[in-house]
Amino acid sequence: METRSFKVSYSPHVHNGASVHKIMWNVFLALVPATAVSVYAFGINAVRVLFVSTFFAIFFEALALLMRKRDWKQCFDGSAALSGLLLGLTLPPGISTPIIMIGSFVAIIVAKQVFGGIGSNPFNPALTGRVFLLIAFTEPMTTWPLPRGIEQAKNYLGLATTKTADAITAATPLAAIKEHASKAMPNVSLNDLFFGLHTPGSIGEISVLALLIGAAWLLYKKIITWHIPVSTILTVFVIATITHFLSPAKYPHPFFHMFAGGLIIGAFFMATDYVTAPIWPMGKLIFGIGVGLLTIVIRLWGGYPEGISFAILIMNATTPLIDKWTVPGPFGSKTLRRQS
Amino acid sequence: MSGIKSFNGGIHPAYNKDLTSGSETVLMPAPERLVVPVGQHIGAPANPVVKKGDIVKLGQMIAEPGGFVSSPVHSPVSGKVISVQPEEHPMGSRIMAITIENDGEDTMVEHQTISEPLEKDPDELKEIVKNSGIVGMGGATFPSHVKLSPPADKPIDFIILNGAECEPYLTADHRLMLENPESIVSGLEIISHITGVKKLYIGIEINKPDAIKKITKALGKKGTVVPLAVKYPQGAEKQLIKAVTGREVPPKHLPMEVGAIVFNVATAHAINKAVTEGIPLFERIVTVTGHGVQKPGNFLVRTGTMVSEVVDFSGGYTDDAAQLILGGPMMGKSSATDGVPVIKGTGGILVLPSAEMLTDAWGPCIRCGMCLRACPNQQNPQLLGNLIEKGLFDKITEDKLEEIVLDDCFECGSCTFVCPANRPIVQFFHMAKAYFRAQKRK
Amino acid sequence: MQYLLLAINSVFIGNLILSKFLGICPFLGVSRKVSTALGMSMAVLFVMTMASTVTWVLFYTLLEPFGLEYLRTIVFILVIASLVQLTEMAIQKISPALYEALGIYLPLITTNCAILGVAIDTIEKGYNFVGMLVYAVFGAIGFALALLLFAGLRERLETSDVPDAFKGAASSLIVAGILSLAFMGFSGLVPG
Amino acid sequence: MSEILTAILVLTGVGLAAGLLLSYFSRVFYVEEDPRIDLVEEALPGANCGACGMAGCRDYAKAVATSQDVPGCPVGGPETAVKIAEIMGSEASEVEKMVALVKCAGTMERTTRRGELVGISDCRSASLIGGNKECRYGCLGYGDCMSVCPVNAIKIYSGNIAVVDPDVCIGCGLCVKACPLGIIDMVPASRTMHVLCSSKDAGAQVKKACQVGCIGCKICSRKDSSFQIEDNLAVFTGTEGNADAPFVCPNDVIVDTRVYSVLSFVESEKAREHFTNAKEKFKTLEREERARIAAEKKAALEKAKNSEKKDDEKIKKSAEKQSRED
Repeated sequence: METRSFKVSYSPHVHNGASVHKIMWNVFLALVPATAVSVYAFGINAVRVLFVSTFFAIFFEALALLMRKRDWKQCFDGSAALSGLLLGLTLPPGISTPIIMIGSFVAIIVAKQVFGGIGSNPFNPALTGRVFLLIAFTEPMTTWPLPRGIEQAKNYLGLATTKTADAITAATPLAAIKEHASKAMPNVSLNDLFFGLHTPGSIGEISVLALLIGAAWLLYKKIITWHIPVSTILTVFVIATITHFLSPAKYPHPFFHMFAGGLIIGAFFMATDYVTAPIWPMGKLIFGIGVGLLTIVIRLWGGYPEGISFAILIMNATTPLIDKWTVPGPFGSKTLRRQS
Repeated sequence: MSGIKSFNGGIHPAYNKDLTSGSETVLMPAPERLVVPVGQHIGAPANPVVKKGDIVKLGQMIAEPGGFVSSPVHSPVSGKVISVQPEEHPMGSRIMAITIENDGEDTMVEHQTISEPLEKDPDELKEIVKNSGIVGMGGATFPSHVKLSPPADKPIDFIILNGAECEPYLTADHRLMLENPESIVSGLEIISHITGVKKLYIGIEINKPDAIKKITKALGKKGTVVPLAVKYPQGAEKQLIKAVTGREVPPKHLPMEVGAIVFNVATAHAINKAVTEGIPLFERIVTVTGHGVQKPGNFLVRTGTMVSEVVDFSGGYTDDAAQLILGGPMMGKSSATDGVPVIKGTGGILVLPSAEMLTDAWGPCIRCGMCLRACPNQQNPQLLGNLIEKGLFDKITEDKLEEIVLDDCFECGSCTFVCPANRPIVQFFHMAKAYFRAQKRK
Repeated sequence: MQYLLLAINSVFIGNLILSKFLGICPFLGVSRKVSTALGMSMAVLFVMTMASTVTWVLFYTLLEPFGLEYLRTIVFILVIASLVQLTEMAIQKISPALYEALGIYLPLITTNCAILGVAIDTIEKGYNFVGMLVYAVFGAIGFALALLLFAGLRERLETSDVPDAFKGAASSLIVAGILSLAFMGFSGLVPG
Repeated sequence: MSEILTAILVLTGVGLAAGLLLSYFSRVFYVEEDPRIDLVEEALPGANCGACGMAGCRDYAKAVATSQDVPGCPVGGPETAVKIAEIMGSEASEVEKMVALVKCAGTMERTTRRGELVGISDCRSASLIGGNKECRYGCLGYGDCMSVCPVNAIKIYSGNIAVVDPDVCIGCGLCVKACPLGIIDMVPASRTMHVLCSSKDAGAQVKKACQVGCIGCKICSRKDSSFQIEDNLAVFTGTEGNADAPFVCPNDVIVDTRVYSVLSFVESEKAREHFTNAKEKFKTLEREERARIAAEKKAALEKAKNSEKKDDEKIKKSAEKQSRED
């Protein structure tokens, strides 16, 4: 009975077919509704910004992989494209192209490839890029052209709009409330904020509804778990309610804080980035509460109108410690405790 | 899933049980030549008691146990011993084995049958189980007489029979439960008589409703059948105890710590055959399955039959058969050649075509946490996998994670199954276990 | 209320390491493991409070009456060095266990510029006794926060496959850079 | 004038007070400590920079004194290392320089495969599932030793076998621990003959698995007594070794490093051809030698027979003893 030789490999010999590639492009898909609304609201400008940031993210990733003598086709595994798109979505529509290229460079090379590519970066690449741009190019990063429908408006939320070379710009709702709470507070319309029509701001953050649709898709596909977004938004809501209750004139309505600015895009798409968020559920809750707390503190008393990107970066720094100290007991540790 | 008990963690692989769950168990006649290894169980390998040229009878002991935690080996056929030398073993190494030429008569060695086992004294029954070479048939092959004698200070409340068979593709236990439920129940009664434990359970996954019906009918009032959720690794000892009794076996301890003893249904059947009919363990049901074989099916095979002969008997390979796995796809070992014998622990022969083989390209970990949710032990395959991959073994000992790698992880494969980066985490653990054991020896 | 603002300021906004860039050499040297970072931060907290108190008292009783404010740097260094040596001997004698966990960092602290920085800054800003205490304690807590975060991040970098060009100090410094970039979010949080 | 005076007074006052306080307390708080710690601490640069990862030079000295394995002091460099070694007395006697040797020459062509490994990237896991060669002692070629060698003296060459470069090897022994099969040994650098095989299988099994395996036939031990045979495996224990030994070995397992380097003997076909025809030449030479001895013996027998029978017994006995010595 002549014997036959076979291939040998390690158990297990079956796999459920999940792949990093699928996950990344799924999240990319979840961002499509928000992208569509922003292209509708800001027109060709939005397309330019998003295209440039995504293209150069992939380009720099391919460059880095080539320099590390690795298979450069890996740059299409979706993680670079996702970082690029996320970076683009957090930029103002009127930003100039070279600044976006620098943003993509910082996001992909400095924040990710320096530490060894996917899986090894301690900080969220898209946010590192955005914060870098915010601090390096503060002025262009804080001019907010008005979206379609009110582009010629003389004033927004009771504040005068300024006319620049290519568009009329105004303060974002957050900035307006921060500086001139009394004047701007009365004419804030919550459903404008919710549907994202007629609200200036970063490209991707304006329409909360579109973001929520994308987030529902991620939760349904079990790509992200509820722990981080829910704890972040809940913390912001609770503190906003308390401060609003204490002095309604100075501090806006809690729903305003939930719909305005980048909280939704931050909580669902940035903070839940696998690589930079804690892995255990308990850790995710602490991480979420931390992000929420820092966001609202910076928004209410900080120097910048929007605190979500700083909050997530700082909590990214705490992730290794959270991971170290929130490990749940293994199977059967309850019996040990009961016996001892 | 109300009422359906289970544990947390675990995965849902494609079960592919329909390939063989319908086919009747076919008795495979013993081939001309059988290679019976002495190491077919956990513990010290048995020492051969026969020499080249001896004539042996069917069921005669050809190797005696090599210690308390060991088990004798019996001749699966009557015939002449051709050689006693190291042979290729399914676990991949070369182990002492006795090759016997079959004379075709199957003349049984003289043996005593017991019609009323429950009247016999328990220790005498335990002695029979020990001398009949009964080991755990679920794949762990732990000598059963050791399990039947728990230390006095550990009170035992439950006996649980494991009919979960959560490993994909395999249907050996399922067919056994359909074809002789009475023998399984009487084996359970013998076990309960030996250990004096009255609370008896049989856990069966609900994807085998016919088996549940048959066993419940056979069991009657003597015990309760517990329907279990269809989830891998439901059949693992700790997970089965958690599902049936809600108790959790603590890390680094044995099930008796929480007062439970688990036996595979096939082991109970083997105990019943050994006690009532005096037949030692030298044959078992093997599922030959996978898209790499022409006609999948279940076969009653004598230990020592070559895998190549079993597959040939079942109808041979398809032309693109690429990988041979002994056992199920999750925990089974893939073998380089089919020139290895079937032993007491071989539950299945799975042949995968090259199309279904996994690619070996794996990337860095993206900390998605899927493996943490899948791990039935609620361990941390992510952190440990990374540390082992980078060779940071001293960091593992420093953070006192060494025991987890050595004792708790039973390599069920759930983490590797769900990992999107396709990382071979079980291979890392296996490597680390070898490394730490080598350290301990030095 | 004013002390609360000072406390928040010295932990987050005016963080000794990330905004004032004091005490960088222990920040890079001892942050290889979180356990050593923890020991170091405890030692710094202990020494900084003690050193600031002694130097503050010394300054207002000895140097100012004689108009010798310009001598403060030398005197402060002298006092801090001998104080640290004293405490190291005391701890080693009283409890070897505490010495094992805490004491071994004391020689490293004598040359630590964060301690001297805080001592001189309290005089510069003219805090009263309570202000000095708050500034010292919360400055040390800010130091500990930054050190622990950085130690966690560096331990994490051990398991990522950093390209050879960036192994070791290079990637750690980039992490420190991004960390202080993140801490800039606090700027303007509290006046002064 | 009085200002400077007061400044000096205050400064010396504070300095004095601090000095007195310190000396007093240093006696009160004196704690017994291993004297070597102070010695090592003096040898260190004393910059307390923490670059070695310890919390300062004292802590580093303590670690060295309790002989924990600590990295060298980067600032101190080699001289500090030498000084510390003297204090710790580790640089004891001048030790014979040892180098590592991979005892296997079974390259891809010379061995029979055993199934095909998929998804394996290191030796340890390959060895755990039976390896990719019929011979269980054969080098797996995944380079666990290569990745652990600090001076990369070991490389995996085209034949998928690890080979050590004796000149680069510093004899640290890390590769011996890293190899899961344990087929790397430390051998004296001066030794010029090696048996390139570690298989303890019986001859028949080795023949099936490898063309250059040692089958324990003991011919080499007859040629040179410093070849010891233990469970079917020859091990060379001398230093020089009889130059003809490699030729008598039926499977060419023995290498004489005075003629061929281990690398060329394992890897290059040219070296192997050179060796085979050198062996042919030796074989023909030996055959003639044996023929000559046989002829001489026959002649001696002829002469002895025609003188008395009794002498024949004596001569025959002396003839046998003589042939045994050759």
